[in-house]
Amino acid sequence: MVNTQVDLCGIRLDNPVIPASGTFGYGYEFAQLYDINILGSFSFKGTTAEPRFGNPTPRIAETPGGMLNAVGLQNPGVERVITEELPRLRACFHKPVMANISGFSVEEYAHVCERLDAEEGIGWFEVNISCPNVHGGGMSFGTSPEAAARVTAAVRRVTKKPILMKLSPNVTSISEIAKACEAAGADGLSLINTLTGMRIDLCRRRPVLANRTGGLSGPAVLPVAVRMIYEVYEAVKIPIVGMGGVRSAEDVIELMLAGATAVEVGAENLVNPYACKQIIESFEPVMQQYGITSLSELTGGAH
Amino acid sequence: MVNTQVDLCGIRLDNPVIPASGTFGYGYEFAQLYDINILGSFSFKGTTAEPRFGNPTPRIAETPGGMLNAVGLQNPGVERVITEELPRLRACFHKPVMANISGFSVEEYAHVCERLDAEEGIGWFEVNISCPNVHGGGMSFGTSPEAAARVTAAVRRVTKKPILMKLSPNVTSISEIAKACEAAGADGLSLINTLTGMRIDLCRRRPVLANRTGGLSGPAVLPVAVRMIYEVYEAVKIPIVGMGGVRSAEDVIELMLAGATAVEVGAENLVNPYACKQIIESFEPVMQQYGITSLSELTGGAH
Amino acid sequence: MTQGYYTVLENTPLTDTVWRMILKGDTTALTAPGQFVNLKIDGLYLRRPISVCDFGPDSLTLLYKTVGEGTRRMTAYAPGEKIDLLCGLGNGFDLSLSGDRPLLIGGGVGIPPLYRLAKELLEQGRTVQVILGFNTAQEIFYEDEFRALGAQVTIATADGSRGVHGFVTDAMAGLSYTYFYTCGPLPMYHAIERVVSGSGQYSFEERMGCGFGACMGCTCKTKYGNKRICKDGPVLKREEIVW
Amino acid sequence: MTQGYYTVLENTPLTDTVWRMILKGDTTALTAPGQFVNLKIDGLYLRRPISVCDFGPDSLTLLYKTVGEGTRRMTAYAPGEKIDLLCGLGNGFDLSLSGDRPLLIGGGVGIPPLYRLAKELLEQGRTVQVILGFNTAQEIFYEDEFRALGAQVTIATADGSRGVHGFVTDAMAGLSYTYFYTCGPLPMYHAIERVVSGSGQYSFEERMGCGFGACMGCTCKTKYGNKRICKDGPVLKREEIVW
Ligand SMILES: Cc1cc2nc3c(=O)[nH]c(=O)nc-3n(C[C@H](O)[C@H](O)[C@H](O)COP(=O)(O)OP(=O)(O)OC[C@H]3O[C@@H](n4cnc5c(N)ncnc54)[C@H](O)[C@@H]3O)c2cc1C
Ligand SMILES: Cc1cc2nc3c(=O)[nH]c(=O)nc-3n(C[C@H](O)[C@H](O)[C@H](O)COP(=O)(O)OP(=O)(O)OC[C@H]3O[C@@H](n4cnc5c(N)ncnc54)[C@H](O)[C@@H]3O)c2cc1C
Ligand SMILES: Cc1cc2nc3c(=O)[nH]c(=O)nc-3n(C[C@H](O)[C@H](O)[C@H](O)COP(=O)(O)O)c2cc1C
Ligand SMILES: Cc1cc2nc3c(=O)[nH]c(=O)nc-3n(C[C@H](O)[C@H](O)[C@H](O)COP(=O)(O)O)c2cc1C
Ligand code: FES
Ligand code: FES
Repeated sequence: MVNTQVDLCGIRLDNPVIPASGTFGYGYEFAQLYDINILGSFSFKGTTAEPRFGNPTPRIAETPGGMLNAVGLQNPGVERVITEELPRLRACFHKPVMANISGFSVEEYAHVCERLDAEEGIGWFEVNISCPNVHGGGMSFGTSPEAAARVTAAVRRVTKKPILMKLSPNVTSISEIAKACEAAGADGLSLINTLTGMRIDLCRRRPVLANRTGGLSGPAVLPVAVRMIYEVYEAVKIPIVGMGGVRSAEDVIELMLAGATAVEVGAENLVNPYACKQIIESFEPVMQQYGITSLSELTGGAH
Repeated sequence: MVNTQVDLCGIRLDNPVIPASGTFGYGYEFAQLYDINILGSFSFKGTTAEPRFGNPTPRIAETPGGMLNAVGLQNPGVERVITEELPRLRACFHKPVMANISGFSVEEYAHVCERLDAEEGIGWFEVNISCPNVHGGGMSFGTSPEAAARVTAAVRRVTKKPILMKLSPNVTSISEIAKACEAAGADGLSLINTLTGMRIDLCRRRPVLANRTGGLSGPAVLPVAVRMIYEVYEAVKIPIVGMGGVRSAEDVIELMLAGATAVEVGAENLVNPYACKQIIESFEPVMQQYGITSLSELTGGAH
Repeated sequence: MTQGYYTVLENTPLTDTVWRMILKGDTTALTAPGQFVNLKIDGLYLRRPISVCDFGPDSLTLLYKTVGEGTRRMTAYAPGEKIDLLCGLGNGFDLSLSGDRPLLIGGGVGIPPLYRLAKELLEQGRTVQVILGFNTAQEIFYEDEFRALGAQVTIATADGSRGVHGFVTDAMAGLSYTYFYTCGPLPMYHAIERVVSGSGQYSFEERMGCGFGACMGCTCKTKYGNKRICKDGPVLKREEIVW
Repeated sequence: MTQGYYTVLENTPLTDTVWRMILKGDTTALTAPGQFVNLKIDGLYLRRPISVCDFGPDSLTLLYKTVGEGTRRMTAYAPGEKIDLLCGLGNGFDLSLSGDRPLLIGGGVGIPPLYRLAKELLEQGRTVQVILGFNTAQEIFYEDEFRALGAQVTIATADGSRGVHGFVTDAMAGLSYTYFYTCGPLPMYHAIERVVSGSGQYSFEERMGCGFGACMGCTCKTKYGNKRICKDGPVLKREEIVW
């Protein structure tokens, strides 16, 4: 018997596999395919204060070994998430869930967090700071250590639950941002969000995406994720939830060796809806192959 | 008949295809396979003042849809490049070539440029500012607008030939660096260099590369390249040599529509040594398919 | 929705650019004409959505046009090879509203899902009128197959090389119908909206991340709120569409 | 070097992990035993270098061990399928220095290139002694093939399940030879260096970007300057090696 349990900010997970925000909805689509309670946890679709339609379509483009998305944080807004989505979610998922929240101002982050804080079943907040800061010239909160720290501190004030700050890879030094979040009270870090990318339609001679740019994810970004997790692991003491291009149990182990405590699976859920189930089921043989008895011992093992 | 000619800083190229520095050596290996004079030009291996062995091996790792390299600027040093490599290069390539130069201090860049400036057959300098700055705490010259401008200005002082500053994608805002280079006297920009990445060997539980991190290139990075070229095209007036993941005539056209005047092909030369030849030969049918009569008209067409 | 590996039984060109692929495998997830499958093609990351043209207890037919890398690679699959498929995606057409004389309007590769629709409507005893629009006579496919079902088929070609000279809307003039169903390109829909009378259903296309409702990649606005083309569509009723 | 699409004639397992693939195609670029090919495997970006075990006018034999994704995928190629190959890479062994009684020492999947080397040395009338080292008897391959050539074969197994109990160096004790050629893992080379007498050639492995000298991915230091394992190697002479 192998041991797949990990501890993330004091909450024990049966295994480190967590579907990534935006690729698993609120869980129902997948709950129709398999019992999603086999998951370590899951991170629900990024929630904002107001309902958002998101960006115009096309929102999706294919890239070599990956995809671009410019969904633009479509979500029903925090109030309807509380009244409609969470009750349905609780019916199909019985473990602590990760509440992924977003905002376009520091106040919005704090407001969304505060509204969700009392909700049953929320284990962690995963605070996506890749959104453009409307009060800060449109640069994303995640690209400046100061802005990242301000969001962290604001969220910290309104919840006692563990806060994971979700970092953008589109920066010169991700460990600087990571350190700023740690200093401002983050309990952990989630990385990486998507890399900004673009595809151009040769027929129309225009960007494929209506939003022009989109976020790159999928296997193509795996080496960037490994590098950033490795780098951040050396810069901070708080745990890291790693993600970026994960498709297999081997990829999960690679991110854990780089420094991740748990691992999210994003785009792969979209092209292989059974991805997380298959990863979880293959832990035993893959761990045996590499002589691993307990996954939790892997974290940071490559340093 | 289709027209594939482009003009790069006043020098006319028969077509926009330029093998990227570090993936074409000094041309001989490829000259044995086909007449490399069909190329628009080519950028030779990064040259430094002193001979460099580069990094210990392993220097290469595979990634999904791409590769990492940590060659570490192995080269015989500028003096032997002048006495040994350039004479051999001239024997097999009769067009202006791009001299890719590197340095670990501002003085080194200027010195290498100055030594090569008088050499026959050099059309442009392509100044790789992704190397760590030994006098600047190890951060690469390419990650700070000031450092990038200092290198540009130093090289500008020692040559009248066109200077293309080669930008790193590992930055929060590539257009800021681009603008700094333009203001300091660059005639053009080359982008993108490799994204920093890492792979971990699950058996050894250590990074695959002896240098731990390496530069990601190949198809996986194409959407990042398109996005950065598109962004820089809107920020500067000087021409852009685009690169990153190019494998086909369609990819060349995509980078040109994003804003490139000419396009380099890197990693693909390594896995398909006939890549550049095949791209050049397929321009005519591909241009006809998309109703393009002249490649040079494409530059920036997606804006 | 089910996921499985389907075996290619046939993969042949019908015209210069349109191919037919017949696959063997589980079709229990197919509940209505107008649903689609999402195919995983070796070497490409995203799946490719293709409408189900027809299906039996353990096989299904796709008609696809080669427009890019994915559909080009599809032509390389030989009988006996296997393809990873998500089957039974989308809502499909609602047949209950058809009335006695439904009109089916298909443009180019919008035609495939109408074949199964015509078949089921005819089985229900409806009088099915079908207009199939193409650019030229050379591009025509499945005319005979629709006729063989017993449908009343009108062909329209943009260049006049066969049938009505013009667009599907030119062929609609003077027809009487109780309801309409259509699948084709967006410009065709705009043209139909200008001339069509009564109620009907439109099938939409959108670039998809997942095809089963998880990613919000394909959302459109309707009069009754946001809908995902892949899950709440691809078929929308005329009344709810925001053009 | 040549590039081409080679047709799989045979692809079968010899042991639990070692497979033989025979390919049909142009072998004119092969000029010496010890050269290698670089294979493009569908779905992977970098090519995989594999030594040529033997070749004829229009076919070549590779023996490969399944160690990772690429070599695992290689096992899926069926006869008739085609593989994109760069052929005739590397310098190969220099036979002119062999003397009358060369010793060939192979460890695991270092053995394949020694087969062709033994064949050519025997054709030149040399007395060829071969030591083949394996972990266990189950892993043994090509023993009979070497014997059939007329070589004097000694087997060594680490667990003693066949032949000499121990490493190739244990089997070397007492042998007299004019020169040596070896291919195998680095620890084996270190062991050989401690006991071997006289001159010889070692074949090296390194992770490769290109395999034909363009990327400087595989450089090593030698007493006579930097060498690229893929182009100036993989075979280095004992005299030049910096351990
Ligand atoms: C519900 C639905 C049903 C469809 N049914 C059919 C059918 O029966 N027959 C048929 O020939 N085509 C059909 N299409 C269109 C078909 O999906 C595209 O032609 C196909 O995806 C193009 O892939 P490609 O790789 O060849 O083109 P590329 O342009 O290389 O594809 C690049 C990306 O864009 C997407 N894409 C390109 N065109 C479309 C499009 N029109 N709609 C959605 N995504 C697109 C691709 O899926 C891929 O992700 C349908 C589309 C949808 C959404
Ligand atoms: C000149 C030369 C000749 C060789 N001849 C043979 C042979 O005849 N038979 C045989 O079984 N093997 C041989 N090898 C080793 C063979 O190249 C590797 O086993 C193979 O590349 C592993 O690929 P993979 O995808 O299965 O493993 P992975 O570990 O998944 O490969 C990942 C990457 O690392 C590289 N890599 C992994 N192991 C090695 C290695 N040992 N040497 C070089 N690159 C490696 C791969 O090429 C790939 O780029 C030779 C290697 C070299 C350099
Ligand atoms: C369609 C889609 C929607 C996403 N939406 C969100 C989101 O709402 N909030 C968020 O923090 N990340 C979002 N992400 C980013 C993922 O959670 C994840 O960080 C990223 O995709 C990298 O992982 P991957 O390579 O496994 O996909 C989204 C990604 C995709 C593909
Ligand atoms: C093996 C290798 C060596 C490289 N060496 C250099 C170099 O010496 N100087 C330089 O400016 N860029 C170097 N590069 C970067 C390429 O020139 C190019 O910018 C990058 O690889 C992106 O293009 P690609 O995706 O087509 O490979 C190297 C890339 C590779 C793969
Ligand atoms: S394509 Fe993912 S929700 Fe429709
Ligand atoms: S592998 Fe490229 S030079 Fe040897």
